Amino acid sequence: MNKDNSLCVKIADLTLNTPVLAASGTFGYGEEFADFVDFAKLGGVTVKGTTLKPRRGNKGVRVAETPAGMLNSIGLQNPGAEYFIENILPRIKKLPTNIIVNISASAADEYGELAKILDVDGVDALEVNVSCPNVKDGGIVFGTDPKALFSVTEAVKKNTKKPVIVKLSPNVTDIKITAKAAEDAGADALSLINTLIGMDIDIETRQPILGNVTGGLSGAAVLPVALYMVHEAYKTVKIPIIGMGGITKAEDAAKFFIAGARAVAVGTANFSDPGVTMKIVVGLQKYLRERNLASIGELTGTLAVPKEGM
Amino acid sequence: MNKDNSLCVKIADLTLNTPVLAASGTFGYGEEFADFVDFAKLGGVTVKGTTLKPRRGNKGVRVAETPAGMLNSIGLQNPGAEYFIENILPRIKKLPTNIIVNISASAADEYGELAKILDVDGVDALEVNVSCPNVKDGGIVFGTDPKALFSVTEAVKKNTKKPVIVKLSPNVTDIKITAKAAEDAGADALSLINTLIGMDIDIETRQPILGNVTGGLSGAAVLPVALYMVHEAYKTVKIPIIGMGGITKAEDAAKFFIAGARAVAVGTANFSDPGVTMKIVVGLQKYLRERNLASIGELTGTLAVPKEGM
Amino acid sequence: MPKSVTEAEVISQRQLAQNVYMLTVCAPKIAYEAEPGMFVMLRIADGAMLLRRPLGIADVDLGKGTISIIYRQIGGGTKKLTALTSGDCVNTLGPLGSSFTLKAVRPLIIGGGLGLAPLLYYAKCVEQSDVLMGGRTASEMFWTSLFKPYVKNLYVTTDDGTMGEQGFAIDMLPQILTKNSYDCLIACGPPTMMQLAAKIAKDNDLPCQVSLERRMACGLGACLSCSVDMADGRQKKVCQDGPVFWAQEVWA
Amino acid sequence: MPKSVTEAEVISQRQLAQNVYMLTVCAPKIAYEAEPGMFVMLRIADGAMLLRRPLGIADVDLGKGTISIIYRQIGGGTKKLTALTSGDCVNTLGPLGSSFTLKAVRPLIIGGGLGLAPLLYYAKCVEQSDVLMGGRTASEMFWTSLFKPYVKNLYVTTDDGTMGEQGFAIDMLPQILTKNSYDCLIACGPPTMMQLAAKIAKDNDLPCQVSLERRMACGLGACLSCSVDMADGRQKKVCQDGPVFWAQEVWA
Ligand SMILES: Cc1cc2nc3c(=O)[nH]c(=O)nc-3n(C[C@H](O)[C@H](O)[C@H](O)COP(=O)(O)OP(=O)(O)OC[C@H]3O[C@@H](n4cnc5c(N)ncnc54)[C@H](O)[C@@H]3O)c2cc1C
Ligand SMILES: Cc1cc2nc3c(=O)[nH]c(=O)nc-3n(C[C@H](O)[C@H](O)[C@H](O)COP(=O)(O)OP(=O)(O)OC[C@H]3O[C@@H](n4cnc5c(N)ncnc54)[C@H](O)[C@@H]3O)c2cc1C
Ligand SMILES: Cc1cc2nc3c(=O)[nH]c(=O)nc-3n(C[C@H](O)[C@H](O)[C@H](O)COP(=O)(O)O)c2cc1C
Ligand SMILES: Cc1cc2nc3c(=O)[nH]c(=O)nc-3n(C[C@H](O)[C@H](O)[C@H](O)COP(=O)(O)O)c2cc1C
Ligand code: FES
Ligand code: FES
Repeated sequence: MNKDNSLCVKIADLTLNTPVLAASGTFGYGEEFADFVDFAKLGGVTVKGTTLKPRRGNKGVRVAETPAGMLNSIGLQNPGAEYFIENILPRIKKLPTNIIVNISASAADEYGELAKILDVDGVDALEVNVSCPNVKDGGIVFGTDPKALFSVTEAVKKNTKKPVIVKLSPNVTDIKITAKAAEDAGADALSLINTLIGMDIDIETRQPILGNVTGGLSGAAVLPVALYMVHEAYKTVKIPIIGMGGITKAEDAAKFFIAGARAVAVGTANFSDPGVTMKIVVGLQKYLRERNLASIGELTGTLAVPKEGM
Repeated sequence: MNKDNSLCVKIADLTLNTPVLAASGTFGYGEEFADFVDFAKLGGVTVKGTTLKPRRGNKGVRVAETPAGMLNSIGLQNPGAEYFIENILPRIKKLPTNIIVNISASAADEYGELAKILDVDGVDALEVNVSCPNVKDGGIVFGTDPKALFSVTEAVKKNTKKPVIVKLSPNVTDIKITAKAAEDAGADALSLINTLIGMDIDIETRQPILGNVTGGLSGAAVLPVALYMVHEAYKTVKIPIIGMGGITKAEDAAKFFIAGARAVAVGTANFSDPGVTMKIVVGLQKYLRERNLASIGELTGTLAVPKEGM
Repeated sequence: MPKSVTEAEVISQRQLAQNVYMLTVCAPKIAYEAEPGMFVMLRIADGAMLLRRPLGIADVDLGKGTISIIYRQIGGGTKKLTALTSGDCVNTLGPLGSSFTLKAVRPLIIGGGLGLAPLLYYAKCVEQSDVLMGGRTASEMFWTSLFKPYVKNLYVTTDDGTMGEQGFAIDMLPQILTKNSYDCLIACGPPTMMQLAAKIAKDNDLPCQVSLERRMACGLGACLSCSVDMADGRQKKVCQDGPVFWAQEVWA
Repeated sequence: MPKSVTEAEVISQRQLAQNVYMLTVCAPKIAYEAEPGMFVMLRIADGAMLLRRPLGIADVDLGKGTISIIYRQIGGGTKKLTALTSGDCVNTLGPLGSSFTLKAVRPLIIGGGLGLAPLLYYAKCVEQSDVLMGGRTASEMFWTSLFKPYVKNLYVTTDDGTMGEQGFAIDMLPQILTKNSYDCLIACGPPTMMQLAAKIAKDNDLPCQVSLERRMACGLGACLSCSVDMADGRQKKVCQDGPVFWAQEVWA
């Protein structure tokens, strides 16, 4: 562990060595990045969306590049919770970082069941994905309907002793409503944003580029939207927020802290640079040092809004 | 006018020489681009959002660059409808293109009043902006609440003989609902998308970059979202759709037609290249020619979704 | 003033000081129309950045059809500009905006930092000007040799006293106004400097022009990014009504 | 196989044919670990494009610590790659993926188009291979001189008959298999060609390896962009489990 403690933060009962997490679906199970990261400097690895039963994901092309972003329609391909616990968790729980399991289901009680199964040693927290735009039953309805979101969160909370992070969808009219619903239902933290829904078209074949027609937009292109929503959520709830969406460098991460994030997660940027999380960690340490801030917590929510602002 | 008629389309009673419009707020009153465009090749100029009374717009910094996009918080600065009719319209109505007036108000009857005032010679259509994210009373509530949207559209329709285009906000959970509300209320066409809400932060001062804190995100970054929403709207309504959001070249425009647009509008790209609309016109003609399509209408809504798709 | 947009060939780029460069491009149409005080907007790295960057016209060579700009590498866009070398092309839009008055017979030019760039072309266009320039330190005052051929008297201040008088240019202004008689003050530089200059000009009954800066998107008067409030409450556009304004329009 | 990411200096870039280039970069760590069949992912224009582009390793010079790739300019990313010249740096991630078997004693290599690129390095690594290559026309068959130093027999087909036999490479395959005796078929090229090659190999009781392509985001097995269904229904990742697979794994 780096001796510099300035980046240490707590999310509920979870202690993060640094507030820089790897976002679900972009970092595999962590191991894939072993050649590029020092896990002790990573706040945690959020593993790929895990479901009760194994899932094959979507057919056809699954990723497309867009200006400063990308679309994905992986569709929650994963080997299922049991396989994960038996074959993957035993290996990765030895990594000197937190393992956060991102879970998806198609009904509140299924979420509960998943939470119970995953309430095992080695899992440090659950991230409830109520917002996967890429599968029909991937929870997007839970992510946009505050009542459904409430019951999903409640079901998960009831079935686990782990900290529960609820991951919000940006595809809503008012993020404050879903943020509040998750908090009211007992969520220990929020994470946002998941991907925006988008699509791309091949003008030669006139077919969608993605096999699943639509996909989730991520990457630098969405940063302004993510930052806005994190700030909205911060003004609405008291629980800690994990901010993400388009972070590619320490300066981007700093913006999320200022907007109200307690920690951040990096997704798409890992594809451009597999060591980017480490650079962000170093960059944040430098940022704090240069401004005489003792800890990253001092940055959270310090946006100085001029009086005339909203 | 170019002899090639392949690009001529109709939006309600409006005949467009080409299906390429200039988007509101990015093209002034048209005149500003006189050195760069042949108006006869432009489907129309959508003028800056116009209100009943003059408005000063927002204070402080009004634009910020983002990855492949920009944020703006102009805030509907405009001289008011009367000034427009007396001092600007007489000049621009002589341009050999359609003049579409983008209108904003803070109540349904105010929209109606505006529509009535603007029901004058030289105005070829009204675009009802129910989605300006940059002013408190800029209609964003009308853009996200289907009932309010219905009554605004109705009020405008009652007070004008001009074609009424309702401009939808992308900041909604389900664009199909607002699209349907506008159609049900009698809209002659839809245009979408307006800007996504976003923000940016100066990490030195920890202040928002924009004077108004938040702004509207536009440019290439948002194209995948816009394309998706246009396609959703196309599947939902029968009235013609004007697609926009991030179009920078003919290939982008072609995607919108395939997704279901009858015409397109170009906004932010005019800043990078003031002649971009003309290049798009030429590019579309070429695209049609190379594929032996007699008219752009043959492209609209021809997305070939593989059977397994949504 | 017909505006145009061209892929301008880079004739030369040379470093004038740390982080300051002079870029000369071939753009005859713009060169023909350009008046001192106007600016161009350059597209960065062939569109890698969405917004063009506004930069004052620092020189025009009518015969060669070239224009020059002098800029400071301050952020990502200007950083990318430094990579341009002769033979490259840079998409250039202009000339834009309003110009300094050429009716002045004996103007005093006052400038600070990169504000001196458009003033250089102005100095070249008028017969008998003096210039008062301020900078932080001697190494930044490459400006003196640029202005020397065009001006009668050259007054220099530096914050650290390594060249000319120590202090701010504005501090020297009253004194210079008593030494010679001018019919106009032409200012471009930091906002406070311009505002103080305007005040001193007013106190001395001298007409004064200033050149304002705002973030810009279109540069054509279309987007209202660059709105500025005038003293009488009206709103003007820096890109179209400015950048050059009469000081009394801006500050009462 | 430790993977690494380095700012690799471009040693040379040379055009081999219309739109086809060979790029050699210095990346010793990658060169040391690379096995034939593996690939690298290049970051385009210093991150101007979000996704890296996967490209097969076409040659390795252990002594110099360089790797070479051969690519076709097909879209925006490869277009930007053509701008690289010696002295530039290109961010390179690798080596990635699985490799062709080096246990074969007398393999027949079959390739088409840019599929020949990784096969070139394979040919260099095995003692006694033959190669059967197909292309559209003679001018695209610069490959012959590249392979000649490394292979025993070289069979060529072109669609238009301007070099070698007229027709598709795959049409010649059965005939070549009767002429010599091979212990393995190694294929890389258009999917249909590989699938047909696999079928013919099976009919001839020859083991066969193929190299698959999928759109990739991470190249590390993390994102599941490159999922491919195996004959038995399992799902594998082209970037990690492949790109090289035994043909019978892929097609029953
Ligand atoms: C009319 C006018 C004339 C100018 N003339 C000169 C000149 O002759 N020499 C010179 O060095 N600089 C000049 N500037 C300032 C110059 O435009 C900025 O320094 C430059 O845009 C910064 O770009 P960047 O990408 O390097 O910096 P960044 O900070 O990375 O730019 C970020 C964004 O802010 C905008 N921006 C930042 N600063 C300014 C600014 N001061 N004015 C307008 N937009 C800004 C940029 O357009 C961009 O969108 C002028 C500005 C204006 C408005
Ligand atoms: C393992 C592997 C090895 C390869 N080796 C070679 C090689 O040695 N030589 C060579 O010329 N080409 C090779 N390719 C194909 C090469 O990656 C694509 O031609 C290239 O990515 C196209 O990029 P572009 O920007 O020019 O095209 P664009 O079409 O503009 O690319 C758009 C997007 O599609 C993706 N993409 C497009 N085609 C492919 C493809 N076939 N595979 C994966 N992603 C694709 C790109 O990554 C990008 O995200 C290989 C591909 C894979 C998967
Ligand atoms: C390829 C890919 C797969 C993803 N899979 C998941 C997932 O399984 N579960 C989930 O909650 N989010 C998933 N996401 C969303 C990311 O975790 C993250 O919320 C989003 O991409 C925004 O962050 P970014 O812009 O840094 O990537 C995925 C994103 C990508 C790009
Ligand atoms: C500077 C600016 C000002 C705008 N002003 C308006 C406006 O007054 N009324 C309106 O309906 N839309 C306005 N818009 C939105 C555009 O018309 C358009 O819907 C949006 O920018 C998406 O298209 P684009 O990505 O091509 O710019 C504005 C956009 C920009 C960038
Ligand atoms: S920059 Fe667009 S109006 Fe001035
Ligand atoms: S490309 Fe990411 S798993 Fe293969």
